[in-house]
Formats: sequence, C-alpha cells, structure tokens
Amino acid sequence: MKDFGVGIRKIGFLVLSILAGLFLWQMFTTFSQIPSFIFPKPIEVWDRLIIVLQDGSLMKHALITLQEVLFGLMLGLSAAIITGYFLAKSRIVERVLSPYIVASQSIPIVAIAPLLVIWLGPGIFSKILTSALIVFFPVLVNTVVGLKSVPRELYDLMRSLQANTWQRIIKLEIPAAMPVFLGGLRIGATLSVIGAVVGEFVGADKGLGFLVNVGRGLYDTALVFVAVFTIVLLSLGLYGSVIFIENRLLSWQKRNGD
Amino acid sequence: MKDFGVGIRKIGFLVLSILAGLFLWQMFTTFSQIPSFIFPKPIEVWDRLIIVLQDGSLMKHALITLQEVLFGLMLGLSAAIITGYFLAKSRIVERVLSPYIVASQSIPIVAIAPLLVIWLGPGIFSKILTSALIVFFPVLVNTVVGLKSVPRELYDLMRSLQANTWQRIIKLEIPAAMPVFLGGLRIGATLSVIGAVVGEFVGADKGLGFLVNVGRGLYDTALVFVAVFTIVLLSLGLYGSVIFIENRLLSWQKRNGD
Amino acid sequence: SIQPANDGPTGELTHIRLPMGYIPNVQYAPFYAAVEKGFFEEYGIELEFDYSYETDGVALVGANELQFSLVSGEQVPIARAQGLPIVYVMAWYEKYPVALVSKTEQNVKTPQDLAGKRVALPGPFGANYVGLRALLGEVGLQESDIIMESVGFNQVEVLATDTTEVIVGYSANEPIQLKAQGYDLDLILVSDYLDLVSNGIITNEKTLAEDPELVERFVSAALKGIQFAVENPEEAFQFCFKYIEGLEDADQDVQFEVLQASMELYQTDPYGYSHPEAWENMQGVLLQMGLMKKEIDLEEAYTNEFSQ
Amino acid sequence: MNSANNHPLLEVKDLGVTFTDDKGSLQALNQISFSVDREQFICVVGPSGSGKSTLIRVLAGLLAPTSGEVVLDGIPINEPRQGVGIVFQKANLMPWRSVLRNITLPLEINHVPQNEANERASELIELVGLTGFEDWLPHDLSGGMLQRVAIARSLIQDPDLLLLDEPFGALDALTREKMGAELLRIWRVRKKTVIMITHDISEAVFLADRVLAISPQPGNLRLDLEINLERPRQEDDRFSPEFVVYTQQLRDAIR
Amino acid sequence: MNSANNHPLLEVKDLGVTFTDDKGSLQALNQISFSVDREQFICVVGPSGSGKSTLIRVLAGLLAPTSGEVVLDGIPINEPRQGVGIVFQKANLMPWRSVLRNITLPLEINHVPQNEANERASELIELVGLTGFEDWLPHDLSGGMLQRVAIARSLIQDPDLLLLDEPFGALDALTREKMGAELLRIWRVRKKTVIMITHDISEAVFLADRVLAISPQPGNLRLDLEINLERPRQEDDRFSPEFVVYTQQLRDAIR
Ligand SMILES: Nc1ncnc2c1ncn2[C@@H]1O[C@H](COP(=O)(O)OP(=O)(O)OP(=O)(O)O)[C@@H](O)[C@H]1O
Ligand SMILES: Nc1ncnc2c1ncn2[C@@H]1O[C@H](COP(=O)(O)OP(=O)(O)OP(=O)(O)O)[C@@H](O)[C@H]1O
Ligand SMILES: [Mg+2]
Ligand SMILES: [Mg+2]
Repeated sequence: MKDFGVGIRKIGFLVLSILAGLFLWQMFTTFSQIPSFIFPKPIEVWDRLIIVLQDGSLMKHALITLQEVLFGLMLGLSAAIITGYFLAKSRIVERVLSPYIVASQSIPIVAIAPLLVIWLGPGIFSKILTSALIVFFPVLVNTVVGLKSVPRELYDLMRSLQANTWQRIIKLEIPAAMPVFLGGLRIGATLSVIGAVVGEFVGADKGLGFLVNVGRGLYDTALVFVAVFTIVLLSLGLYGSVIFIENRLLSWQKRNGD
Repeated sequence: MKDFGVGIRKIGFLVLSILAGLFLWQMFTTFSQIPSFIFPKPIEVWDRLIIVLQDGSLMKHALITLQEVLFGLMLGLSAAIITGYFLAKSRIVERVLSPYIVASQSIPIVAIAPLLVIWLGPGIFSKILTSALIVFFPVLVNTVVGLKSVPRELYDLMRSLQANTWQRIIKLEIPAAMPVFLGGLRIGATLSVIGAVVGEFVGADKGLGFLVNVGRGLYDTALVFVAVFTIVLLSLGLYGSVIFIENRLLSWQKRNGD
Repeated sequence: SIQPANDGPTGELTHIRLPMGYIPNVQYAPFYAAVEKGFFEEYGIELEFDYSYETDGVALVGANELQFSLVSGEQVPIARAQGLPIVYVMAWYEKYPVALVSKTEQNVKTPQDLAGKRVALPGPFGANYVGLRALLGEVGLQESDIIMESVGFNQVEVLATDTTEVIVGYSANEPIQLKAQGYDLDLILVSDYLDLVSNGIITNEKTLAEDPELVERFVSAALKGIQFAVENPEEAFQFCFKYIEGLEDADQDVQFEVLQASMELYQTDPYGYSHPEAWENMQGVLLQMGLMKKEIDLEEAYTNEFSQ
Repeated sequence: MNSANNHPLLEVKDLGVTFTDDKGSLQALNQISFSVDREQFICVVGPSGSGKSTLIRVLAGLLAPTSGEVVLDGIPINEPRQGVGIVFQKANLMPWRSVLRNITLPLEINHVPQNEANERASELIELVGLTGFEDWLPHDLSGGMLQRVAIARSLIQDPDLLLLDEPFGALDALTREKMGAELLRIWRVRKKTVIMITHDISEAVFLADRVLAISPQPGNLRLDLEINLERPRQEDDRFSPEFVVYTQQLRDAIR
Repeated sequence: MNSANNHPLLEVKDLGVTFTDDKGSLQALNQISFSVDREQFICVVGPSGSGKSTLIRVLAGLLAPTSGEVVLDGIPINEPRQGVGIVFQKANLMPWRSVLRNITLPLEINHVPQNEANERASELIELVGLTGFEDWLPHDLSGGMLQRVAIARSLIQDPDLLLLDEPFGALDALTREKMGAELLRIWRVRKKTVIMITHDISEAVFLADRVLAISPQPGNLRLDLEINLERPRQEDDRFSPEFVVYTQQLRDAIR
C-alpha cells in the first residue's frame, strides 16, 4: 500500500510537471511574436503527432533510433566498464590511454564522418558507434571514480577471506562502486540518445534524427517538434530505467540519504 | 626531488603515448588504400599546421573557441552546481525539474538552431549556450551523487557544532562531495569543447568548428586534421587542468587509493 | 527605377545580414565582388555575410527576422506550402546545379543507366534529392529502381573509395574536386533534362510590400556583382581570398574551376530572371515527391519585377 | 547556561524514542525520566543496543524524541545548543582534514582566529598525547588515536555540558585511566557538567557522581544510582567494599 | 594446518614494520619475536598507537613486514591464508548487506550452499545475541551490534587461528564478559588458536595463556607473560593475588 501510494505521488508529480510545461508553452506561443513555423503551438504539434502515429511512420523511425541507442549503450557501457576497471587498477594503463580517451571524446563527429561512412557504411553501425562513443566517457570516468571510492578496509576483508578476483569484483567492487557508477550511467543513458541522433543527422534515411531533418527541410516545424519530443521521451525512458535500477540497487543507501 | 621525478615520468608517458599514436597513424596511411585527401599523412598535416600557425589564423580561431568554452564551462558549471544542490536537498524540486533537465539534454541543437539565432544572435552566445548545456548535465548528476554520499554522521557533527548553512556547505559538503564532483567536471570539461564546436558547426564564421567546416568545404583534409587536433589539444588541456585540481584537492584520498 | 547615388553613400547605410546557406566558398565570388567593388554601398547597403544553415535563412526571412536570404530553388515552394510568406525576387542560377557523378568505368552515361546502381546522396532531403527524383521521374524511373544510400555530405569520399557507384552532388563542386584527384568521371546534369528553379535571393512579403525600394536596391547591387563576375572572372576570384580562409593554401586551379563551373549555371539573360516553366516544373516534381501536400499559387512565390 | 539558579540543568521527562521504517518499528527508549544538576558527572551504562547512543543524540538535540521532553537550562531542546561538547561513538573525523584542523573545526565555525585556535589546539593535543601527529591525516592513525582526536575536538570550545558516547572505547587501559583522570580534572577545575556513556561499569563508578543503568529493548531506566565515594578518588578505591557493592548493583540492574 | 607436529604454529622472527610517506617514516614495530603454540590463547596489550593493529595485519598476511619474517605452520606468510578468522578493529561490514548476508559472506566466497550457510549463521547470530536483527542493515545498528556481527562473521568458517583486533571494544561490560566466556568455550571445544588484542589488561589476564605487552613507538615486545591460572577460570579469580600481580606486571610493562 505504502509503495503504491509513493508510486501514485511520483506519477502525480510527473503529470504536474508536464502540465506546467504545456501551460508555459501555450502562454509563450500565444503572447510572443514568434510565428508558428518557428515555434508551433501545442495543438499544432498534437495534430501532427496524431498523423504520424496513424500512418505508423513515427513508430518506424523511433524503433530504428531505439535500436541504435540500445546497441550503442551496450557497446559504450561494456567498453567503458572494462576500460574503467583497468584504468582504476593500473597507473600505467591510465597514463598511456588517457590522452586517447579524452581525444576520442573531443573529435567532432562531422570531422570523421567520411571515415565512418567508408568503414561502417551508411547504415545503422555508424549511429551505434556515435552513440557508444558519447556514452563511453561519462561511464568510464564514473566507473573509475566509483572504484577508487571503495573503502580500503573492505579490500582487506576480501583479501583476508581469500576471495578471488572475480569474487572481489562481484561482491565488493560492483556494489561499492554502484552509486557513483549509476550516476555515470544516468549521464550516459541520456547522452546515448543524442549520440544516435547526431549520427543520424550526419547522414541517414531513417530514425528520429532523420525525421528532424525532414521536418526542417519541409519547414514542417510541428513535425520537428514531434520528432524532438519522441527523442526526449526516449531519453526520459532510459533515464527512468536507470532511476528504477538505482531505486532497486541502492535502497541501502537511500535509507541513509533521506 | 621526488615530485620532480614523478613529473618527468608522467611527461615521459605522455610523449611515449603520442609517439605510439603517430607511429600507428603513419603505418595506417602507408598501408591502407585510403587516399590522402580523405586521411592525410602525418607530414602533410604537419606542413599545414606550420602554415596556419605562421599566418596566425589557427591562433585566432582557437582563441575564439577557447573563449566560448571557458564561458560555456563557467555558465554550465554554475548552473549545474546550484541546481544540483537543490536537487540533492529537495525531493520535490528533483521530481519537478528532472524531466526538464533530461529533456534539455536530449534536444538536438540543430532542431532549435533558428530559435537560438533569433534569441541569441549569430554571435558567440549561442556557442556558449551549447557548450554550457552539454557541460550542465554530467556536472549536475555528479554534484547530486556526490552530495548524497556525504556521511550522515558528519552532518550530525556539523549540526552539533551549530554550523550555519554556509559553513556546512563550505566545510563539509564541498570537500566530501569533491571526489565525485570532480569526476563530473572531468566529463564536463571534455564535453564543453565539443559543445562549443557543435555550436560553431551549426553556424559560425570563426572558431575551430568553423575551421573544420572550411577544411571540409575546400577538401583540405590536412586543415581539418589540424583543426581537429587543436580541438583535441584544447580538451586535453582542460582535462589536464581538472586532473591538476584533483591532485591538489584530493591528496587525502590519493593516499587511500594507492 | 532606382539609380545608384552618384556621389557615393549619402545617408545611413542599411545593414543587411545575408544567410548564404553554406560556408565561405568561391561560388559566392559575385557577392564578394559586389561588396569589394562597392556596389552594395552604392545602393546604400552594408552587407554582412552569414554562413548558417540554409533552412535557417528561409525560416528567419519568413519570420521577418531578416530581409533577405540566398536559397536553393526548391525551398521556396516547400516553404510557402508551409505558410512561410517568402518571395523569390532574384534568380542567381538559371540551371539546377545538381548532377549525378560516377567513375567512367561504371558506364553511367544516361539516366537510364542508373537502374540497379548504388546511388549515394546526403539523404532523402534537400536539393540533391529533389534533383535526383526529378531526373528519375523525367526518364520514367522509380526511386526503387536504384539503391539509394544516405551518406551525409561525404559524396566525394565514398565515390573515391568505391564505397558507392554513383553520387549526387553539385556540378560545380564534387565532380571538380574528384577530377582534381585524378579520377575520370561521367556527369549527368539534371538541367540537361528538365528546367527547375535554382538558387536565388528571397525576401518576405512584408518587406516587399512595405519597402520595395530596399528590395530593388539589394537586387540591383547583387546583380551588378554577378555581372561583374561574369565579365571579370579572374578579378572576382581574387576578391575571394579576403573572404575565404585557407584559400591561399588550397589548390587554386581547382578553386578557380569551381568558380567557372558555377558561372556556367548563372542566369545572365536577363540577369535575375526566373522562368515560369521552371517554377511549374519544380512544383510538379515536389508535389509528385510528396514534399508539398497542396499546390500553391506560384504567382505569389516569385517575381521577375527586379530582373534586368 | 551560566545563569545561576536552582532548577536542574537538564531535565528528561518521559522520554521515548521509536524508530519506524518499512520493516516495522523498534522502541529504542521508553519513558526515561531523570534530571541532572549543574556540575554533576553522570555515567550511563547499559547493554549493547539498549539505546544509550540514542539518548545522547536526543540530549544533543540531534534527534527529536517520539514522546516526552528534554529541557536544558529551562528551554526544551529541539536543536543543538551552544556550550555543549559531543564525542560520538564513531570518531567522526573529516578524512580530508589533518589532526590539527579536525580539532580546530569547532573554533573555525565560531570564527576564532587561526592563531588562537592553533594555540588552544596544541594544549589539547598534548593532553591527548598526540604531539607530533598534528599534520597527520585520519587514515594514517590507529583506532585509539582517532578517538583521542575526537575527544580533543569536543573539549576545544570549553563547553559547559559534555556529552560523551564511549569516548574511551578504543583506548587501552592505561591511556583510558589517564584520560579518565584528565577528564575528572577538567570537570573539576572548569566546573563542567558531564554525561558519559561507558560500557565499563567500574569506570562508571570510579568517575561518576551518579550512574544511570539502562535495560535493553525497550530501553528503560532501571537504576539511578548515586555514588557516594569521596573525591578526589584514588585507584585503590576500586577495591573498596562500597565500590564493589556499587558495581554489583549496576551489574544486576542491566543483566 | 591440521598436521600435528611439534614445531610452533606461528613464529614471528625479528619483525619490523616501518610506514614511509612524504612526511617521513614511522617505525610502528621493531624487532618483535615470539612464537605461538597450537591451541594457545594469546592476548596482546599495549597503549594506543603501539602497533597492535599493525601486528595483526602482518599476521593476517595483509601487510608485508619491512623486516623479519612470520612463519605460520612452517610456511612464511605473505598472503592471507585459509583457516584464519579475523575481526578488524573497525567492524568492516558491507553497508549494502544485511546482518545475515554479512555474516555468511565468508561462506559465500567458499561456495557453501546458501541453506547451509544460513543455518550456520543463525547459530552464530544467536550466540552474539542478534536474533531478530537478521535482515537489518548495518546503518540501523548500534556500535556494539556492529561489532558482534563482525565477530560472528569471523567465526562462521570455524577457523583454526583467530586474529581478533579489539573484538569487544564497543561492548558493554556484561556482553563483554558473556562474549569472552563464549570465546573461551569455542576455543576449548573447537581447539582453536587465538591471538586477541585488547586494551583491557584484566580481560587479557582472565582470558589468555600468555599476554604480550607492546610498548609504543617503535613498538617493542616488552613482556611475554605466561598466565598460570587454572582453567576453567572463574569470575572470582579476578580478585586472586596472582591475578593482581599479573595485572600489575603488565601495567608496568606498557607504562
Ligand atoms: N597506513 C599507515 N600509514 C602511516 N602510519 C600508519 C599507518 N597505519 C598505522 N600507522 C601508524 O603506526 C602506528 C601504530 O598503529 P596501529 O594501528 O598498529 O596502532 P594500535 O596499537 O592498533 O593502536 P590502537 O590501540 O589505538 O588501535 C601509529 O602511530 C599509526 O599512526
Ligand atoms: N537509525 C536507526 N534506525 C533504526 N533503528 C535504529 C537506528 N539507530 C539505532 N537503532 C536501534 O535502536 C537500538 C538502540 O541503538 P543505540 O545505538 O542507541 O544503542 P547503544 O545503547 O548505543 O548500543 P551500543 O552500546 O552497542 O553502542 C538498537 O536496537 C538499534 O538497532
Ligand atoms: Mg552506542
Ligand atoms: Mg589498533
């Protein structure tokens, strides 16, 4: 009962929060001088949404992007966790790899777009890669920070119990690093969407990023908004999933924080 | 003497790491089938670098971007720290604001580019904003996670000493949240550069992002590489500054971790 | 009609920010020349170039945030169909600039040869796509008869590395870059098969109604620049150096060729004039492609009032 | 707190604390009532988990009681008060501060100039036997040293009321005796009121004017025992018959 | 470790430990030598900061000595060994694990099926008096309860050698006596070897076959005192003259 009540309240806040946003938006479009092909009214976007929902095109593009995002997230996550582990453990690995990792973060995707297209083709892979690339860094950094925050005494405990590496990872490092790691995942999950969308901007003929491009090309700003909202929804969904995981895994910490 | 030795070794690693990179690059361009207007050789990039260094244009653009990045970083940081503080303290604020914050992260910049131009003009402000926007989220999340990791017992201590809010922040929360916060800053500093550059891609007539565009427009791939390397260097510089700060502020933790 | 002030600028100069739709490029030589030769100043205009995205220009002019923009022809009907009150007031290009480019060994000489080929373009939007579809439609092919690949603005690279077989690009740009790299190419020009409205200057209805004199001054200055460039290509090219970063260090022959190739597309007789049938064709193509849902009144979309 | 009047310094009336969470609730303290006069030295004993730390947290104003009331100097406590020094059961040091800076923290918060703070700290550092360790970080100290830092920190503001939660828990017998004697000296000279939790009944009897014995779950006040041994007390008093009787009484109370 | 032979179980030879960092170096232990026979109960006393915890860490194989050697069962120790149970000075619990899961951790690591593990744990939970708290998280426990969880954890693998670093530090007198008695019983019945640090000299004398006294900085072995009191010992033995003499000797040694 109690949990249920909390759930209702959470959803209440979300609805409130969305209604407030809609209200501000309506006010803004009503009173500002901005024409609706630059900033459409809620109702126009709603109408456009119904159309793309009915003809199934929104679903189609959203699923493509979702697919890119999920693969990108998985790829970026795995790479970040593995690299992060070795970075946290070895100074030498950290020193040699760091510059390249930072570099990989700051290379603008458009600058290497030709290479991506040549190597990965015009399909889904380049988008997965851009998504993975942007996920990688925050997760990596928080993996490292999280691992460094594991109390030394607990390492002693695990050593004294003759835990093997694997057990040390599973039973100590993962749970202890989890709060900070999940912070990284929150960031990464949100960024993964923008990564895939940016990949789609560079060149694609499907996906929500493409839909934004189409809308822009046709001066169909309502469509742009529909696509953007779907992108935001995707982000919120992923973010919500991470929060859900946090609530599950970090209940021991919650009690402390509240 | 000891510190000096460590410094030398660190630089040694960096140089080694860069040389290894250069070697791989040379090998790659020599043995792959990719024409050099797509992927130039190190020496071509070097020649191009000398030219833009001598005519001062690289410096000019780099300074513009640096300026955008610094302002963006400051703006994003301040916003993130302040918002993060309130999010960590108040459940209600967290629930109402979270969806908007996640949304703000996932809205593709190109989708709102015309609005940015209308509101901020075509100048430096829109780039500062894109930079700040991308810095905001990771710093925010790590601020919140960091603040939540402050031990409850130390809050009790500060309360019992009748510390006021400001003292609690300065003397407890800031130092205790620092390790995780600085992790966020590492991510944010790196992303700030890409944020400014992306802003420049969308529309600018100066800055390193613009220089990349110019290089691509002229199929002057060596120039693209020069610009990209400068971008990377900027990122590395910022990242290095954060590491420097970390080494200063977290020496108490280092001893623990090593 | 309005004459240039004889003794130079008298009053205040009108400041105009002109979105160019692309980064600084030699194809804009006429505009650079017009500024450098003082044509805009003669007409009381202080011109600032703005290299933001193309669609930004259309939207900003539509919103009356700006008065003028340089745009690609198909944008005008598309935007008007969405209710943007823009008007095309000056044709810069006569010929639609899009071409299909392939290496000679592919043996793509006519549009019919495209069937079954892999054709790369930035994506199913913009001038390249319109050009491709117009060409296919003209010779009775469907989009499904080719393998369309969306590669972003990387056509040169994918053709050079044989990642694709045919690319769609601007005749004054990609093919020239590729030739410069030593590739032998076949070109199919869209404009050889069909007249389509091409690049030009737009303004909005409000400006046209309230300040037609400004439009006339602006168009006159621009046209003077075009004319100057056509008559003095070398000199116009020289003006580019001031505006285009890195031009000194680029391959100048290639760049000059780019300029010459664009000039072949210019509307010269009369300057600034756009052909009504090109508008009809464009509207037909766009309707057929579904890029416009309803027909618009073309009379409102453009005017030849300012052509000379 | 310096107002000299004759009502007791601290009055605890029907104090009850219940912790509630999803698993149910636990009554940690039940109907505790006692009062403490100015300049008294009170020890609290009781088995582990009987609610001693909880009591200290309430007296410190860190935890609101579920029922009942605590009045300090005539004013009900609902937040931490000036003039109260606390030693927590865990040392509660800030890992990023050196021994010295941990000890001067309370002065820093009260804007005492650093020179003065350092001076006052160095006396206390000598008192707790940490001279030479001023610049060490908590990580590098032994368990007992950490506790001694915490004790020094609680004394630096010269508080009138000291709340000590097993301050000598991690100290060896000798240091413990020495610190106990020091505490007595400070208490006597500076006229402080002390409430100290200890798990050492003999220590409680040796130090206190009164010993409160708490029984576990829910924590009830089982015995409020006046210790009528003359002061200053000597080590040998531990073997006196009264001492043994007191000890035995307390043992029985918390059994 | 079950090989019955007559060399001592544990031999500590010229053990020295020095901590070095940028601020200089600190010699925590100096030339410590002693040996422990099978099934002996050894207590270690010494002032705070004398290096007792450091010694335990070396014996546990967690810290490499700077000089000298420690031989356990004929093999030099350089890493933690099977059959050794440790209680650290800090409870060292995992905050995300319940009392029960903290106690069963060692079994989990040794792949003991969960049923069996829970069974063995519930006996120990009763032993340490935490029945009913199985599902609680460390955050919600009192200081003494945490320590009792740590004690239960160290016993669950039925180790031959127990290394205890002030296991009863946070326990009240009664629980302390009860736990001490339990420990003695376990030691006797299960034939364990115990090395236990305590700051309570009387406790050391009461429990141990031998008490080692360490003096501080650098930690030297001052006294290696055999306690010849008959077993089983009674509470009253504490007041016997031998007891008082032993106590006095140890006091003097670490003064
Ligand atoms: N990691 C370390 N780095 C530097 N010095 C240390 C470290 N660990 C312990 N020391 C020092 O070694 C000495 C002995 O410490 P140890 O923890 O062994 O003392 P102890 O006898 O257990 O004291 P206590 O009874 O207070 O727990 C102390 O002076 C301590 O400061
Ligand atoms: N935050 C909390 N939430 C729930 N229960 C708590 C909390 N804090 C303490 N308790 C419970 O209250 C009871 C009393 O705890 P307290 O810490 O006051 O005991 P104590 O007398 O100080 O014991 P010890 O001598 O072991 O330190 C214990 O059963 C404990 O589990
Ligand atoms: Mg307690
Ligand atoms: Mg110790």
